Amino acid sequence: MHIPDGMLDTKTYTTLLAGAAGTVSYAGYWIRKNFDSGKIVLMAVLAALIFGLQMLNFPIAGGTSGHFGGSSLAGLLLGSWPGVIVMTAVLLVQAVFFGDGGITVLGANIINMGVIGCFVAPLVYQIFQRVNTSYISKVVGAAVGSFFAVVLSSIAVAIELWTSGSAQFTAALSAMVFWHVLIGIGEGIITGGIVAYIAKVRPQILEQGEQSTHSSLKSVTLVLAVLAILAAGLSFLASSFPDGLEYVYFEMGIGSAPIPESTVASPMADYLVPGVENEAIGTIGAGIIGAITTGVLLWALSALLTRKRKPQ
Amino acid sequence: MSCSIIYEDVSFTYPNGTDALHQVNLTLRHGEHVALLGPNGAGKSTIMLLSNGILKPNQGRIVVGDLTLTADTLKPIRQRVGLVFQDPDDQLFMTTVHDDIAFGPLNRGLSAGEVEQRVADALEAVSLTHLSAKAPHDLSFGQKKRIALATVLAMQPDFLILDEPSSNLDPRGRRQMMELIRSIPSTVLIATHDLDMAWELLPRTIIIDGGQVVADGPTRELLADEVLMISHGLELPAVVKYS
Amino acid sequence: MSCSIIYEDVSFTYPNGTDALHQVNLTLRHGEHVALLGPNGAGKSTIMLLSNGILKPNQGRIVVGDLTLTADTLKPIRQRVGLVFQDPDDQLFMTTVHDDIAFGPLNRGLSAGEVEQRVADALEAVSLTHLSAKAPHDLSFGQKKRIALATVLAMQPDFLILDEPSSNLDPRGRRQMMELIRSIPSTVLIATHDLDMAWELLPRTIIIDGGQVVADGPTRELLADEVLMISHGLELPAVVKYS
Amino acid sequence: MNPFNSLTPQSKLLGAVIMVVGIVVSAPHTAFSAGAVVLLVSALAIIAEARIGQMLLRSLVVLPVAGMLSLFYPLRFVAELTPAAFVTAYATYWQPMLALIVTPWLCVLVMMFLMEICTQEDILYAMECLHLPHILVLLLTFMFRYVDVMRYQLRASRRALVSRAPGLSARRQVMLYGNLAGSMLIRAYDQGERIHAAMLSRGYTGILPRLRSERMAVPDAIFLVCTIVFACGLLLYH
Ligand SMILES: Nc1ncnc2c1ncn2[C@@H]1O[C@H](COP(=O)(O)OP(=O)(O)OP(=O)(O)O)[C@@H](O)[C@H]1O
Ligand SMILES: Nc1ncnc2c1ncn2[C@@H]1O[C@H](COP(=O)(O)OP(=O)(O)OP(=O)(O)O)[C@@H](O)[C@H]1O
Ligand SMILES: [Mg+2]
Ligand SMILES: [Mg+2]
Repeated sequence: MHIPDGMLDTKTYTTLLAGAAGTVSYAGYWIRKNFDSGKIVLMAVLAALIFGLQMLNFPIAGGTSGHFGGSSLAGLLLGSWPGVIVMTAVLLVQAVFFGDGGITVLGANIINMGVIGCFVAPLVYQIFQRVNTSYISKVVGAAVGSFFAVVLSSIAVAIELWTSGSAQFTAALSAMVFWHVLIGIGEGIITGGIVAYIAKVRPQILEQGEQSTHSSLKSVTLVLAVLAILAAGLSFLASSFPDGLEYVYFEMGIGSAPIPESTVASPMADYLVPGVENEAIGTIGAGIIGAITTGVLLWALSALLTRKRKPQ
Repeated sequence: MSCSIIYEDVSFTYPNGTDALHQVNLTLRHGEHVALLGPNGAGKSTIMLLSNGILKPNQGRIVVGDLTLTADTLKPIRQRVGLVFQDPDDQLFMTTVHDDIAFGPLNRGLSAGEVEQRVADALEAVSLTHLSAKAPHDLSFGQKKRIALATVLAMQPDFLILDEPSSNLDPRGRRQMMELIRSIPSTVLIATHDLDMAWELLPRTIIIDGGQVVADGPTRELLADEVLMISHGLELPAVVKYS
Repeated sequence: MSCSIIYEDVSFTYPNGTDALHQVNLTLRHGEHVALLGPNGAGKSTIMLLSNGILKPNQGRIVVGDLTLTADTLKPIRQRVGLVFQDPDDQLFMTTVHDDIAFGPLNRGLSAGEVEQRVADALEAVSLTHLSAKAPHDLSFGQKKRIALATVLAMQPDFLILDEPSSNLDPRGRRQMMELIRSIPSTVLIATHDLDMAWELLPRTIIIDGGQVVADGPTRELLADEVLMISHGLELPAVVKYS
Repeated sequence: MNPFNSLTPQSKLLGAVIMVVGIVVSAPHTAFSAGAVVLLVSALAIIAEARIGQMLLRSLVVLPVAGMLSLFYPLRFVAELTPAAFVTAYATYWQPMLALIVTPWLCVLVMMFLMEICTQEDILYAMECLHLPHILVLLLTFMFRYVDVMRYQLRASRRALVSRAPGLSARRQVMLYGNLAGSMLIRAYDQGERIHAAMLSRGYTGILPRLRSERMAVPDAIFLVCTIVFACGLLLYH
C-alpha cells in the first residue's frame, strides 16, 4: 500500500528517507559496477510493467480491492539491487505524477514496497532452489516468496504507523496483515504466473536474476545493519519531539472530550503526553532537523553517483 | 446458415478524435470473396476491427448472419468471424507456435485428436510445419504473418477477414495463400494493396477513401479504370499495365 | 568518405539456437543501390540488424566505411548507418510524430531551425505533413511504415538500410518512395519481396536462402532467370511475366 | 501570460516539495490553515490557467488509503470490546481522523498542481538538474517510453484473445493472465531492445534532447523564497 503524506510523523519518515537514500545510492553504485548499459532495457520494461500492473486493481474479500506490488518480481528477475532501483523509479512516478503515495514518505514507501520485496522474495526463492531446481520449484518458490514479501511489508507499514502514533499497534497490525494475506495471494499468483512463463520461454532472464542475487546477498547484511543503526539513532533524536496531531488535539483544545483511560495503557502512552512548552518551535525544530538530515544524505548520495557523469 | 455481413450507416471516430469512418454501407453476401482497397489511412483496418466488435461503431449497426452486433451477441459473432490482423504481433501470444494455433480450436471444445489434426493441417497450409515448437516471437516477420493466418484457418470460421495477408510474404508463400483462399467456401473479405492479388483472386472490389465507400463493383471493371484508381492513391495492376 | 560495407565470413545464431546466417560474404560499394531477396526466414532481416551492431556476429567481421564493427566503433558506425526496421512499431517511440522525426537530428546537435527544416522535409517526402502532431501509435499500419522511413530520412545517413519498405504502402506511396530512393546518393540496401520494385529501382541483387548467399549479380539478369527464382521461393517479376 | 512559464522546471519541482514538507510538518491543520493552502493552490492554479476540475478530481486518489488509515486512529482509545465503546471512540475522535485525511489531500493537491504546470519531460529534466541519481532518471525516461509499448502490447493481447476465444471460461482466463503478463513482458522486452537499438542508431547518448536548457534565474529565486515563506508561515501559525 502506498502510504500518503501526513500519516507518518517526522522522526519516522526522516529515518526511513535516510534509510531508503542509503539503500538506493548503494543500489546505484552496485549497478554501475556490475551491469552494462544494455540491462537498462530490461529494467525499464519491468518498471513499465510493474507501473502498469499497479494501476489495475484486483478484487479481494469484502468488496475491497488490492493491487499488484511488483517488488518481488523485480527482485527475482533482476536481482535485489537493480530491483530496488526499479521499484524506486516506479514509486517516484506514482508519487510525483499521480499523487499515489506521498513525497515526505517516499522513503517509507521505497522500504515497504521496494526494498523488502526485492530481498525477501529472492531469498525465499533461493531456499526453494537449494532443495530442488525443477520448474515447479521455481514457480512455487517465486509465488511463496512474493507472498511473504507482501505480508512482511504490511507488518512494516503497521510498525511505521504505530511509531508515528497514527494507529494502535495491534489494530494496525491485525488489519494490515489480514488484508495483505489476501493481497499476498494475488501477488503470489501473478508473480508465479509471470515467472512460470519466463522460466519456460526465456530462462536466461531468470538465471541472470539469480546470479545477481547471489552476488548481492553478502552486502545485504551490511546495508541492513547500517540501516538499523541509522534508524535507532534518528528515532532517538526525533522522539523527544511530540507528534503534531496529538499536540493539537490535546493542547489546543480542538477536541474537547475527556481522554479515555486506555490512553495510558497504549503502547505510545508516554509519547502522547506533551512535554515541551513551546510546541510550534518543537515541531519546526523536528522539521528542520529532518530536512537537514535528508538534505545531507541526498547531497552525499548525488555526489557519490554523479561523480562519473557524462561530459557535456 | 447464412454468412452475410451488413454494415448499415456505420460511422466510427477513434478516441483521439480521428474520424475514421463516415456512414459506411456495405453488404457482403454468403460465400462472396471481396477485396477492400484504398490508400493508407482510408479506414480499411477500422472496418475490419468493427466486424467482430473489437471497436464499437459510434453510429449505425453491423449485422453478421442473422445477428445484430451488440454486447449480447458478441460471443456468437466472434465464434463465427475469423480475423487476421495486419500486424501479426496482434495475433500471437502463446509460448509456442503449436499452442498458439491450438488455442482457438481448444476453446471451441474440440477433442484432442481433432485439435491436433487442425493444427497439423493449418501448419501444412502455410508450409511451416517445421516451426511448430518455436516461440512465435522468435520468428521472422513473414513467418509470423503466416502463423497468424494459420491460427485463424485452424478455427475454420464462417467468415474470414484478412488484413493485408500478402504483405511480407515471399512470392511462393503469396501464391500458396492465394490458392488456399480460392479453395475456401466461406465468405472472405481481404484488405490489401496487392492489386494483382485482387485481380486474380477476388471477383468483387470495394474501394474506400477518407472513411467513405467510393466504389463497389466487379474487380476487373474497377481495377481497369485508370482514372478511378489514380484518384484514390491506387494504380493499374501489373497484369493490366504490362499487357 | 567511403560508404562501402563489407561482411566477411559472417555467421550468426540466435540465442534459441536458430542458425540464421552461415558464412555470409558480401561487399556493397560506395553509392550502390542493392536489393536483398530471399524467401521468408532466409536471414534478410538478420543481415540488416547485424549491420549496425544490434546483433553481434558469432563469427566473422563487418566493416563499415573504414571502421571494423566492434564495441568501440559502435557509436560512429550507428551515426552513419540509418536502419528502417521491418516492423514500424520497433522504430517509433516518441509521443508525437514530429518529436520522433526530430529525435535523430536533435541528437546530432543541429540547431532548432535546422531540425524543424529536416522534420518538415521528411514529412513532406512521405506526404504525411498533416499527421505531425499525432501519436505514432495512433496511425494506420501503412502510415506508421511511412513515418518510420521519415525518421531515418531526416538523419540523412551515409548508408541507408531498408527492410521491406514497400510493404503495406499504398501504390501511390510506393511510387513516391521509389522516386525518393532513386534520388538518394547514399549507399542503399533494401530487403524486399517486391520483385517489381527491385527490377525497376535496384541495379544489383543479392539472393539469400537458408542463411547463405546463393546469387549475387545484376538484377535484370537474376530476376529473369526463372529456374533460379523458383528454386528460392521467388518468381518472375510481373513486368517480365506479362510482357 | 502565464508567469509559471518563466520558471525553470527544477524550481517548480523544488517549490512543490517545499510546500509539501511545510504542509506535513505543520499538520494537523485547522480549518483555517487548510483553507489557506487550498486558497493558495487555487489562486496559483487560476494564474497558471490550470484545469482546476481535473486537479481536484485527480487529488481524490488519496482518499481510499488515507480514509482507511484514519479509521485505525480511534482504535487505541477503545477501552473495551463493546460496540458502545467503538461508537464513543469514533464519535469522540472524528476530528483527528479528519485531520489525517486533510493533510495528505493537501499534499496531493500541490503535486497535482505541479503536474498541471509541468510536462513529463520537464519533470525528468528537473530531476536530472536536481542531481537525482542518473540511473534513476535514465530509467524513468525509458520507462515512460515502454509504458506505451506495454499498453500497445496489452491491446494486442486483448485483441488476440477476444477474437480467438470469445467464450473463454473464467478459470481458463485466470490461468491465461499469467501467460499474458509474461508474454507481454517478453514481447515488450524484445521490442524494447529493438527500440533501444533504434534510439541508439539515431544518436541517442543517454539524455533526451531538449531544445531549451534552463538555468535558475531571478524569478526562480523569488518563487522559491515565496514557497519557503509560505511553508514557514504555516508552521508558525501553530
Ligand atoms: N488506434 C488508432 N487511434 C487513432 N486513430 C487511428 C488509430 N488507428 C488508425 N487511426 C486513424 O484512422 C484512420 C483509418 O485508419 P486505418 O487503420 O483504418 O487505415 P487503413 O485503411 O487500414 O490504412 P493502411 O493501408 O495504412 O493499413 C487513419 O487516419 C488513421 O490515422
Ligand atoms: N528473434 C529471433 N529469435 C530467434 N530466431 C529468430 C529471431 N528472428 C528470426 N529468427 C529466425 O532466424 C531466421 C532468419 O530470420 P530473418 O528475420 O532474418 O528472416 P527474413 O529473411 O527477414 O524473413 P522475412 O522475409 O520473413 O522477413 C528464421 O529462421 C527465423 O525463424
Ligand atoms: Mg490497415
Ligand atoms: Mg525480415
